[in-house]
Amino acid sequence: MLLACLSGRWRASMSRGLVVAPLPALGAALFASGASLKLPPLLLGFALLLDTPAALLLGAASLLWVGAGWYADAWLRDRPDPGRFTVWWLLTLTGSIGVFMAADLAGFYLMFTLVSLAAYGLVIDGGTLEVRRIGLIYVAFAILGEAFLLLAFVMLVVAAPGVHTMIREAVAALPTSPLRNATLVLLVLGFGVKLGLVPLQSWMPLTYRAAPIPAAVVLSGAGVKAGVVGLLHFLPFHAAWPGWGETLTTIGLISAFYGVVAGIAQSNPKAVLGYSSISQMGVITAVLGIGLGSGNEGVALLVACYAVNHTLVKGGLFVAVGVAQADAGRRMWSLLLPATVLALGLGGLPLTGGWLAKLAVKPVLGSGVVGLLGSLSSAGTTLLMIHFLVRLAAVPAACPARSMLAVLRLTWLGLALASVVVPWIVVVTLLPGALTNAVSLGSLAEAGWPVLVGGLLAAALSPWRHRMVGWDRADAIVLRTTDTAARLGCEIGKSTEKLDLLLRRWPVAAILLLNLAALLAALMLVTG
Amino acid sequence: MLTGQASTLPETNSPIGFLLVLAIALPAGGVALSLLLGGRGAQRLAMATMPLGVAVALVVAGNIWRSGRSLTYLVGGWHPPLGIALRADGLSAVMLLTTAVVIGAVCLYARGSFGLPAGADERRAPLVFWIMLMGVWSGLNAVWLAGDLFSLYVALELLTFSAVPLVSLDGSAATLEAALRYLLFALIGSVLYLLGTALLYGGYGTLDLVLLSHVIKPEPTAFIAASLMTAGLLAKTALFPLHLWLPPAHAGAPAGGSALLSALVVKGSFILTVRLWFEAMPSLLHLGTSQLLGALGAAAVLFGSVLALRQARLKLMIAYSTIAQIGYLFFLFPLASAPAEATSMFGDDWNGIAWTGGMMQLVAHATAKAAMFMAAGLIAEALGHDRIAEFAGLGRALPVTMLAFGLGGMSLMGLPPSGGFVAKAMLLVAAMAEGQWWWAVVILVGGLLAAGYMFRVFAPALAAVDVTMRRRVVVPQSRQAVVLALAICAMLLGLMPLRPSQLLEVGRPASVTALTR
Amino acid sequence: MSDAALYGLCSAVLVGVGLYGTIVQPQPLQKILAFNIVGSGTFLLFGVIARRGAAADMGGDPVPQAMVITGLVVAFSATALAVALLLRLHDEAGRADDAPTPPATDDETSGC
Amino acid sequence: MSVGPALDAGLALLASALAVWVVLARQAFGAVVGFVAFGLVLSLAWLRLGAVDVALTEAAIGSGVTGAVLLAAVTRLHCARPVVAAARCGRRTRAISIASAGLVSAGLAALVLSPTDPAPTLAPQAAAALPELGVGNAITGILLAYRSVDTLLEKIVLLLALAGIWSLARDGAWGDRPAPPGSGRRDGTLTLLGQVLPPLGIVAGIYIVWVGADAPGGAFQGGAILAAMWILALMARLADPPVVGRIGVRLAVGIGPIVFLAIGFAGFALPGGFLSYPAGFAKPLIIVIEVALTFSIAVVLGLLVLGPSARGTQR
Repeated sequence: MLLACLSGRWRASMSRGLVVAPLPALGAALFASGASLKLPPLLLGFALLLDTPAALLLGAASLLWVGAGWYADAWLRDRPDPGRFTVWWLLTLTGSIGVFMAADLAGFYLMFTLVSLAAYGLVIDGGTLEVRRIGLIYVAFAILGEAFLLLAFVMLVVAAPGVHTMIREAVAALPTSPLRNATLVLLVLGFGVKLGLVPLQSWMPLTYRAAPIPAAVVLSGAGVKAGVVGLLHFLPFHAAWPGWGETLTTIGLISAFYGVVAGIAQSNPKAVLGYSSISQMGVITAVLGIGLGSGNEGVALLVACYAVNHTLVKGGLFVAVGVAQADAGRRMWSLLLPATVLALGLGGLPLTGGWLAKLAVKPVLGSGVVGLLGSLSSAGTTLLMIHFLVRLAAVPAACPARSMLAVLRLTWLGLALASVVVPWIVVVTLLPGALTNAVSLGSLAEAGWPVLVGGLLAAALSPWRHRMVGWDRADAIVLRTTDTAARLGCEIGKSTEKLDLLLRRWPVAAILLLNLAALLAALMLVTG
Repeated sequence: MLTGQASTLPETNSPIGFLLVLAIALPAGGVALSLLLGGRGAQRLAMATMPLGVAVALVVAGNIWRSGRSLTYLVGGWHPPLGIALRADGLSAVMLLTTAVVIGAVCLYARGSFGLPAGADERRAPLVFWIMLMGVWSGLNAVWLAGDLFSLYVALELLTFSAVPLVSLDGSAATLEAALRYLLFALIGSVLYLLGTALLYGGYGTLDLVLLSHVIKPEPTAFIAASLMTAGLLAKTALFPLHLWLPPAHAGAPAGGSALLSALVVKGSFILTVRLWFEAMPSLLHLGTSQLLGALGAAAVLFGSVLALRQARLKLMIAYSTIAQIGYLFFLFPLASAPAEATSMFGDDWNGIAWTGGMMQLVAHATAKAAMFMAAGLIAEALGHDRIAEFAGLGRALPVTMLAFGLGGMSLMGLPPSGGFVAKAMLLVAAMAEGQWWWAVVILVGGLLAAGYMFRVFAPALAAVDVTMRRRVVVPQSRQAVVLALAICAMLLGLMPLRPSQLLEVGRPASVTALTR
Repeated sequence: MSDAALYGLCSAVLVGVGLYGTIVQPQPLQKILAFNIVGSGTFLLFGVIARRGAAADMGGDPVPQAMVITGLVVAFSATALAVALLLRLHDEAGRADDAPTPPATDDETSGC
Repeated sequence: MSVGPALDAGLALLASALAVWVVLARQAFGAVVGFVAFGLVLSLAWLRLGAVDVALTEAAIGSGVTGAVLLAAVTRLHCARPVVAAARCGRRTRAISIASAGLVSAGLAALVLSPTDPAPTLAPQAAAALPELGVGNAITGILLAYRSVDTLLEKIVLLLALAGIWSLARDGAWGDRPAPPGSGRRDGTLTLLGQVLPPLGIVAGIYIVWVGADAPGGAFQGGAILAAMWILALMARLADPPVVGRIGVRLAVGIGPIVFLAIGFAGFALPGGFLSYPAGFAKPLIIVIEVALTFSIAVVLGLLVLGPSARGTQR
């Protein structure tokens, strides 16, 4: 399947291929979902494997890629240099699709790198200085995550028999590894960067704000899920890890609330969506943490359902921003109405995909403190989404070509539809039990109250909204920190240069040469 | 056995051992004949020697791989210690192949810069370039194959004498000074090495690597000899802090020459260091010495990378990156010599993995760096300068070259699926498994810094600019293709990491394996 | 003290003196001279070792002696190449002197 | 043998003192003169160490030809004003340098004073194999048979050094004559020397090669003496430097190594393989190689002294 993707990648040297390229992956997701599919090892020693949760994620992601590809195709038509964007797009696509299917460590790492680093090319397409600076921040975070993961993978390999290791075998050997704790910390850190978990979240809103909309669509919807699938595949759910689970849950919940609180202070709808992603990924992490704490392997499927919804909704909402920017406000209702459904769905509005998603994870969260906090986060999400809708309505519009507008609308409506329908299909086929329980009045009410609370809060807070905007300075702090870091780096560089000038003076180097010999001899005389 | 007296080994010539002689003598004869024929003859000779040399390397490597046994050839039928044996183990085979591939690529590439049109008079730079190319080749092959420390001394000098004129080929004051500095520092290195050789002969009566390994004892003679030789070799390898000569020399040479110097020449003295410690005197490689060599390597990685980040000129950046990449090689010493108690925790052949990883790093760096220097040469030809800040739009002007440069850079950064990734991953794994995590941290940070300096080139080169770049010269596609092919070699290494490791295991020093048991 | 030990000490002195010269001599020509002194000391060490190995009616072990002959030729080639480089460098730098801008700082000799 | 130890001590002291003089001399010219003297003292030391072959080589190459190169350089550098005001090292650097170099010396001295006993030697083995070759001089046997690879590689080193020096010619002068050695003035003494010495020297050089198979002497020593004679003649302006681009010169340069290699390759036909000699023909072959090598060595050494081609030296 990956090969099909790759060949699709080459065929699609024109941007028109953007729509077609993810289709094989979508096919793979449809036909292989529900059952594991193991391909024989290819020549690289790479192996592919698609289990159900990954298949769900893959399906949703490829659906989004199709839609976004259509969008990007139209968007690229009036751009001066479409080829470059297309290449980055296809590279990111390959990574994004591949990461769900890679079964061995090297393959996974390759795909993860691809989806993280190739996305840089998408982010900086705007080309202004500010955007490039943000692109740098993105890359810095991405590479930091890569480094954590690489170390973690190395530890996994060390602990597992043989050098070329399947992810499953490596994870199975993890509980007995002497490096277990370090490995787990590094895994969480590495994937945490991708998921935007607090305190590694800063890149996310900045990047989404700066990236062109098609790029933001795929990054927020599909790209981030590389982190989800990473946690799903790499955390050892086959055993119970109480301490670890609680820690992870705490981190997740902090992220969930941080995203809300910081998000409502944003005025740019794309940034609001970025913070919302932080919040949503926090919820997913919290659920995974509970699963990890109790050794519940079933949690993977539930999280996947949740993530499917997020993929489509978040992608859809970014398209909505695009539509709002493009449309001069004449037919706002066709935008705002579905957008409202989608946005509130994210908060768990009954009968939407988001409601189903919340249903799926509800039993895991339970009814204790964590459950309450989960519901509160739903309320928060609703609040944030209402804020988003307000900001969306206020987006100033440009005047693009008519054809593009049409494509945009179609993409938008298609994704909106998909985000409602797909979760239903998924839940009906995979979790019928959850559904029958859910369609009772009580549970409807239970799911509904956070939405209501969120709505009320939004209404209550609306008079102060203007003052809240700009309250959160996190991104400014990040920018300032990067400046400081750059200055510090500059200083280090300068002093290294000075050292180099010193070391490259003849007498210094010659003296060092002789003393190196003396030191070696002395070491041997002492220890030998 | 008499104390300190080496007896002969029951060695016989391998059936295709004569190929080892050819590997050295073909390019050596090329040097003599090139000088004789002159003009276009030198170039034709190089072009004719190239496929022969590649074939010899292939047959030798193939034979070693299939039979799983090292090759030996006793020159003139004389047994060591009186005579000299040429020996090819898996490491030699890998190095022979790498040398052949890189030199082949440089030959094809250099036809563009040093090719003479038919009927043209002999000119200085082309003749010297082709002669020195043959010289480098024969010197390297002699280093990979010779089994005698004094022959190795002559081989190293051969290498230096062919490398220095390459540096100052353009005859400007700056490159002349770089060449002079390189020559003088390398000479001090040689003389220290020679001192050590004298001491070893005085102590043990042989300079044959294998015989020496049987009789050497941990005693002051061996200690002082080893440290003098090591210091001398490190000076020639330009390991931090002995790198004073490398940046101006490697940046000043013509692109093809820089590729040879950076990719291959510095590796000659490195491999000799490895053979010295792991083969001739494994009993001397203790914790202190191996950690010291590793620490110098780590310092080189950090220092070279930071400086590479700060260079304004592309060739200097690549030169500093060479300093950093050489540093990685020295992780071999602490990681492939870990004592048994350190490796037992995870029960695997971690020393062997580090050994393979180190050698993979060497090969990956050789191919990637040669490709990068040649790509930089093409860029400089096309633009008339190599100032990184003025690279805007280069990706559009020279897409194939930039692709090659990028693939090479991926290997330096250690991104999958490059050869550099496999090498660094193996070193990382070994470092973690042996509990020497500090090397792992350096490897990672080095990778980040490498990403930084590669990014500095690519950010402007790939930036969308409206002005189309003004090119001074149109670079022919064929030369770009050669560079790309070499960069793809660096990639392919990553795609089949198992193969070279099997080859490398043939004749691997017993010390590497023995320590793990 | 045997002649071997005496010349052995002499070789150690030559090596040390020569190394000192290569470090501190600012002029390349004198660096080359100092290098030759180190080389002579090294060769003398071979000679001492050869002398100690005198056997089979030979005044010394011929193997190190043969190595010295090879080494001397290599050292001479090195000297000739280094001197030629130095002379050409002087030519080039002398030319640059005539130009209005001063030559690039020559950190070969810019001292300690 | 009461004179012996005193002589040895004197030579060792003299050599050390000259070395110190060379290193500390402020004037390059004095240093070079000191170095030539140092080389002559060392040749005597080599004689005392029982290494006649080395003594010959040291006198011819280590002192003679090297001295010629250095003197020529000093003359030329003396005319040119120093490019850079050479900063001398500070006192601290000197102290550290003395300490570092002293460490190396101390290590060597310690080893020299505690030799391995019995000292390892290959002399018996070298002697035992000589009859097979038919040559009487063990050093010739080592250089051209046992360790012939070294010699071969070293020939290539010479060629590379020559090509390297030639590469320093200016593009316009490529293939032309090198500048003649010496000050350029016609000097009565030099002319006389140039007329008298070369015939003697050439005879001596050829003799040294001829006896080299059995008695001390050989290709390098002979070649170096021949080269010295040639240079002397050039200095006296009795001959012109050759046009190095000419095929004849190239042939003279390359013939030695090529004959050596060719005979080496012919060895593949024999059981011993590369660079082995057929029984009974070892000595003639070795002499053929020696003669070819001597010729090439003389030419190459001479050309190395002459340096790169220079423009405007043609008459």
